[in-house]
Amino acid sequence: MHEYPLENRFAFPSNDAAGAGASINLAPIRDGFVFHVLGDANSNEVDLKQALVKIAPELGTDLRSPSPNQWFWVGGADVSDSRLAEIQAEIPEQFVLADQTHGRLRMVLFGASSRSVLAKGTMVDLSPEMFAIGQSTMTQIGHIGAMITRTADDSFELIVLRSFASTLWDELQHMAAEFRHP
Amino acid sequence: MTSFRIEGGTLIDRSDVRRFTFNGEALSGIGGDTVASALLANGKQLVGRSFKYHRPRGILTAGAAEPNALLTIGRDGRRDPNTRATMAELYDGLEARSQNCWPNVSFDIGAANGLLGPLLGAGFYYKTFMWPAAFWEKVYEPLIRKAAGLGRASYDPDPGYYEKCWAHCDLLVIGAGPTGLAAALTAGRAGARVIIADEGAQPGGGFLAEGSPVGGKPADTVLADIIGELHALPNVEIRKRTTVFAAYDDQVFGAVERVQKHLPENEINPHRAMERLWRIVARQVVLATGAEERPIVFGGNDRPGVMMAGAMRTYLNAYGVAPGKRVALFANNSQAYQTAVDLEARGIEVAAIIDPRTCPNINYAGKARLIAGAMVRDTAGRRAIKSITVRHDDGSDEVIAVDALGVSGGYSPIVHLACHRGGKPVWSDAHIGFMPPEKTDGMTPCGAVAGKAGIAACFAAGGVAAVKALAELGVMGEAASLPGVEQTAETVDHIQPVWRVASSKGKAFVDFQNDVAASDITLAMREGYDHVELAKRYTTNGMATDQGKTSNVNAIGILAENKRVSPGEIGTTTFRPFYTPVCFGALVGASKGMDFQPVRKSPLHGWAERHGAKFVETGLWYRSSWFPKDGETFWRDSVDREVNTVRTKVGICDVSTLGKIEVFGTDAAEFLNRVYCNAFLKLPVGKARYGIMLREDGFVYDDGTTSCLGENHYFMTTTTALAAGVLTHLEFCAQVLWPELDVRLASATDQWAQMAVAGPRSREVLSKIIDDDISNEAFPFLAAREVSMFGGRLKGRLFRISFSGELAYEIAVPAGYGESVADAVMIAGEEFGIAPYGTEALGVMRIEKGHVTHAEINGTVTPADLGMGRMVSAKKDDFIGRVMNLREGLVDPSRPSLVGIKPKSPSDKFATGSHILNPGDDVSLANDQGYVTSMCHSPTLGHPVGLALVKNGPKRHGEEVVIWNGLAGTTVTGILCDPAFVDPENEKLHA
Amino acid sequence: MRYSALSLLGNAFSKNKNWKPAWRNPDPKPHYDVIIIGGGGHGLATAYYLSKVFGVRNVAVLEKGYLGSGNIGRNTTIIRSNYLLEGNNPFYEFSMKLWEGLEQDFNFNAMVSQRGVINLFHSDAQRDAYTRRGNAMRLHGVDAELLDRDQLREKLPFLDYENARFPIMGGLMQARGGTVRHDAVAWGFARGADQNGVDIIQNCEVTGIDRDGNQITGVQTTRGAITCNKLAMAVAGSSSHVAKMVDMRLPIESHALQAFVSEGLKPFIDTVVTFGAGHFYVSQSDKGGLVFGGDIEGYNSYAQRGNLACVEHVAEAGMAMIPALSRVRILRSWGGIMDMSMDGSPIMDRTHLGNLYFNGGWCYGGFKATPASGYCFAHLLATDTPHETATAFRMDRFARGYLLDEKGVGAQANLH
Amino acid sequence: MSSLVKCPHCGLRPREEFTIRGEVAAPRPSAGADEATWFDHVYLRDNPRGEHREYWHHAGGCRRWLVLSRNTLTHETSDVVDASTLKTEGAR
Repeated sequence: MHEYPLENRFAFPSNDAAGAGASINLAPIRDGFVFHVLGDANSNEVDLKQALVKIAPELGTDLRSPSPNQWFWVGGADVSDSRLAEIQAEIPEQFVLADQTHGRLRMVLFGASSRSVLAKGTMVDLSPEMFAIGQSTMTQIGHIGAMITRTADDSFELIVLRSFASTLWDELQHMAAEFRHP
Repeated sequence: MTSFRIEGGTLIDRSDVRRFTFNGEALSGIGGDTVASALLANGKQLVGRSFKYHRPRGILTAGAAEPNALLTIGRDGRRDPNTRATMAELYDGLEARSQNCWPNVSFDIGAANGLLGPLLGAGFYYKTFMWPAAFWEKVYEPLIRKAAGLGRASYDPDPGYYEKCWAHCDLLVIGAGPTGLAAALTAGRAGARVIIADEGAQPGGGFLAEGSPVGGKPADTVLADIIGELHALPNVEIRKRTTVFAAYDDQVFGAVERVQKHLPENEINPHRAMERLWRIVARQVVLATGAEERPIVFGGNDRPGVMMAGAMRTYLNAYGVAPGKRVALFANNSQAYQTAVDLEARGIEVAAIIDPRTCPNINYAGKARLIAGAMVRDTAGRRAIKSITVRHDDGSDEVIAVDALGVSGGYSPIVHLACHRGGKPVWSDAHIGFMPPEKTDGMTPCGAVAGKAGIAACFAAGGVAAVKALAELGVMGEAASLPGVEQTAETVDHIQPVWRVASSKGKAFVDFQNDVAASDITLAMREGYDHVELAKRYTTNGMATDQGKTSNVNAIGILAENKRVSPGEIGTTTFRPFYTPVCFGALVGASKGMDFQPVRKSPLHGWAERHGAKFVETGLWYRSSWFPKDGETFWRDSVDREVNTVRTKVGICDVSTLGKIEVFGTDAAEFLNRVYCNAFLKLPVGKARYGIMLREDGFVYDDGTTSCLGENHYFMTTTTALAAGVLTHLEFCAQVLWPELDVRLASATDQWAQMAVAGPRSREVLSKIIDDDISNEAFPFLAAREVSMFGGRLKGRLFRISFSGELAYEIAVPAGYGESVADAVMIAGEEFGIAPYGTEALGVMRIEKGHVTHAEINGTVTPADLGMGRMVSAKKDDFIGRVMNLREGLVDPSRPSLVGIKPKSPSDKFATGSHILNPGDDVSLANDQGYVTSMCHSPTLGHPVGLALVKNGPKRHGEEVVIWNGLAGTTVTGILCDPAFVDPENEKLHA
Repeated sequence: MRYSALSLLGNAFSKNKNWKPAWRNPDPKPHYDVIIIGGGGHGLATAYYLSKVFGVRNVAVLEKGYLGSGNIGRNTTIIRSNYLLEGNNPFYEFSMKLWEGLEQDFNFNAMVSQRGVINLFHSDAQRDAYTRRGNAMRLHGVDAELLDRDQLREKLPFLDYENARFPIMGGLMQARGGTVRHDAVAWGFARGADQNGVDIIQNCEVTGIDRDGNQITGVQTTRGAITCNKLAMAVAGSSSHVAKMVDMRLPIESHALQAFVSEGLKPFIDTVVTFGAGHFYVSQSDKGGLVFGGDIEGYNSYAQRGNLACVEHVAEAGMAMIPALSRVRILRSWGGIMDMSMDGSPIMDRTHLGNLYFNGGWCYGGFKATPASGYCFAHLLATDTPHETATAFRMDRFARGYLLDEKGVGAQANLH
Repeated sequence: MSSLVKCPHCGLRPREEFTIRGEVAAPRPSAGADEATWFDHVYLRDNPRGEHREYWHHAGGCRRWLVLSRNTLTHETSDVVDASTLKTEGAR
């Protein structure tokens, strides 16, 4: 059989992050998984977390809920097809799990100006007292839908549909430019 | 410096000399100047010409209300027409030009219109220019259009960068004068999130124009202390150069910040916005917008050198500019006397104060001669004022030589933002002005906009208002106070309304920019246009770029006087956004040019690029439309080759943009059965089915295939165009119509790279990379399941479906692997002559096969119209669209229905969008038989083929018709036929 | 008083003091043959043609505000007859023909300016749809031309051809389309109707409709009760509200549409242009302002105002079409209320109450229809049969399934 | 609320994130209902001047269908609920 090279190509352009100490940085998250968990009408996050801890303790329980009874389960580990199939088989009946690792890409925007940059796109009030660390929400950044999660003081993870990823990347670079070239 | 620049000036920095040109003349000003203050400092009183009569005009105000001094500033893509000189900050190298005058502002031919004044009264154009009929467009209108308009807009693209932002606050303070600053200070000290916005270059408002000490300290020192404290508060944001231009529902305010408009080109940071649109979400608002001083309507009141009394103070105290050397004042209120005090303090002669009140109650102790009970009835001077004529109370006239006249007719609260959401302002006889509406939810008008006067009273009011607003938010605050200022009992300024000077000689203007005189308003009334809105529309009063800021209340006063009623009974016209004009650039932000809409890229975009694809915009997507090879110069060359390749060998096409939806849940089958008009309940695992979705009104919405991948798991594909729409529709069905069903929908469009591999050799190609058995027996037409690929290295989903009509598959793999898999297919297919094909070839093949797309599914067709009437289940008792699909008009046998169409002579061409007529019929809409929905050249058959919706079409196969294209001037004889031009028996499909 | 160059000159000499009111300001009489509710464009045009063409002169037009205070005074002034469907096209062409002779007919210069209307297209599918439409127009004898990119570039060199996100491929032009000074249309019809004896009664709001079984007997108003033989509704925007007085529900939702004008500019664009890749259309008024608009707000509204999101949306589309708009300043926005019907086309019919007649559902296309709407409604009122160009505007077409859906978006009002 | 909507799941959000469908019409008729009942459901609207209930879809957020109780004259919203509660709670 012919040896076909297989490569998981990345949808973001190469990273042109600013130097250390810059007030704004944008970095893609290359590794890991995004699983879309869909629960039935009676499902809840506590049950889901318990189940995930049991089934896949190695993957963590980092959950972001875009909608009632739905979660994006994300993590930094790479999960094989067979491992995914095992998890899908073991997850309690009230949940189903769809792989979105390729469909939804993650990046991190961080630095002192991160809120000012995001305010150019989203109406959501991201001020520290209104949007706590760990909180996440689906919103629109300009014309593009994205999920914003606050991961640290001045650090926000963005999850975006793959097809929009390069456009959002470019737009964020434009929005951040004034802080890189003051 | 010129002789009009005097000492002082809170806003200017004399060490910073700035050069600029005005109509080509080199002049200089200083940092902090507006163009208006710099022009005045240079002795330039005549700066523009009016709209209709081209009368010479000067600078009337020192702010946003300026109706006269409109200049074109900058050049090429940075040219700003109609810029108010009173708001434009002077920068080094600024170029300003007068508008609406030819050959120049001092000598303007258009001024001849003034001689025709009586002919050009209000509404004259409605009464003439009607004969002969054709002359309006050909003669009159071009002349009028050429004469009308003010500045000339550039056709060059603007090199500036713009952006938009959201902002949130507990308290938005609009206006940073004494009132607003007190409110911001109060709320800031209480810990609330505060945004205070002001249109000026610096915050301060009334402080900046104040010539007298405040609480024993100079006004600018007091101001500096306040600003210093506000800057130190981390919860307070001061936005200068920021105009809050509109109030929208739910406490959303539009504001525009002129971030870099005050900078010369070489200092503009290209990464920073020129202007920035703010969308401010405020929990509470303090409206501290102040009041606009009103002109008085008297003969010759538009002559350069006539200026608002308050503006004179601003030029004196903020810019160190003298409005003249011998000044008179014409005022009906006591506040205006402060101008005389300040002028005299700077050693400028005040020749006279003309006050229509017979016993003005004032405590003015200056040197100027006070003429009580008198009016100014006329002015003289060719290009600027030389003298005024005063009519005394005994009826005698006196001419007084002056080179400037300050006017004050009272104060109009700037209530715009309080009225944008529908509130009507309320007339106050005490204030002689329209006050903010009584009900302004979440907004507290205070200070001058609420009728207060003077720094002390306004500052106190601002603090009180902020305390009240904070209380609404459950925050305690204490009103800020000015050190050393004692609250005195409020004194009421008795203003005597003067809507027009009855003894006026010559034209007395109400709306300066639109040249509306008092006589025009009276004429409108006489002709029946007596409602304030009709008067506005008939005379154009208040419709100029200043939106009547200085003219509307006077017009209302004149209407009221004529009708002998209170101005309150006349009412105002509607206050509408925007408070001051906002440029497109700011409202558009970065969404321009290529960034107008986001680009969506398929996971195979890079692969297609490497194969030289030409892309086409499809919604937000770019899709590969054809793949030219060397030597192919015309798109058809490539498309024909691609079609032939697929029909005889094998091709690969990117179909990743199709909508893909994972449908889960124990009721998923029941759900699908209800949203499709055909049956889905018994679709077995491992099978795909073509489905038609109707709207509830019975017409076809979308089509696609849905595959059963497992118990309670389906995979739906939709058309590219309706991917978002179908998901939204399904969510409506699942959440609203049938929330009791367990169905869960996940959009999976972006997860999968999907490619069609089509052609007689497609199975052989795929067999090389797919581990499973995909023989016809093991994987027949409409099979659909997960497969192992590349020796177990990758899993994909394989569907045996065909849009082209050939033996074909669609293979879906995780998007990141899309390019690798497409490359692998190309390698595997090399020995069979594989080629990539694009949407054009796909389109040709589907027409040849008689498959429909949204060219046919245009929202007005039923399944029966498309020849798929039998798919509509008669057994299911409920599905979306079932009942409305049965309406008389939807089952009418004469409805246009799908047919194939081809030219009688194979060499004849025809176009999509051509209509179908019966041979011999007259060309008329009544004889219209239908139209061509799609057509292409069929490389398979060697002639054009098309699809059409034709009345009774399916019964007319073989009939000759006329394919009529009146737009192109062509008619072709066509033959109606079966829409399946290729393989009508579906043998290839099942091979 | 007839308007002419001579009357203008004569009055100029007498300092314009002898002009007479353009219309009377009568008190309502107790009874009229026909009462028209709504003193906007359509109501006034109906009264004008009733009195002029059909000889029905005992007519009152009841207007709750000032005459022309509805959509006739807040639209973007465009006239065109570039319709696709057989039920629409002849009607709008009839309207266009009436526009072409209107000013001489009612002796009032409404500045009918046939400067051309161009609809841009940006894809093969749009071009095909415009080809179909243009050919439908041609079939009915209406002028239509399909312009390619080069022809377009000659007419409108400042559009964004090169760098547009959705490149412009061409346009469908109707040269006879154009603009009309909107207020003047109301005033011209009002003055004409008044001269024929019609009573135009302003500040007279209808508060109730009196009926005797299935027969309308008259109306209650803020200026008293008035009886009539026939009652006609021409209150687009508020149709559902008035219909509710006789317990009628309609296939209509009311939606707000914003319109905009820029600061006055020297001649910038000399035709009407409609963008095909976003919601934007523009023309330039004789006064110099760019008059433009976009899409409705999307939610039901009776408030004549819109929101910022829609403003931005319109501005974005505008600049995508004409990049040079960047520094053009928008002066004012305003709003009107549209009768959005469930198939995007108007309704003009006798109702189930035999002497109540309905005219509405004009969506945002009512202005261009004003003269034909008035003429055809007058025809219906006077003869009880629909005018030959307005036979498709029946009320029962929704129930029977004979929709007039130009866009093909179905029974959702805000999509039309 | 016509500038901002308080989504019960996501909080205060701008108009731009929503797609609006229109009036909450008479409930979807049962399968056996006659054509007239269906016609009423699909085509006829109360379209009141005042309090009104309508469907908004939070397309740019949680993708839930909401029912707004909103005043068409003042644009004030008095209530926002997830649309699924209409049926589950038997409202209207």
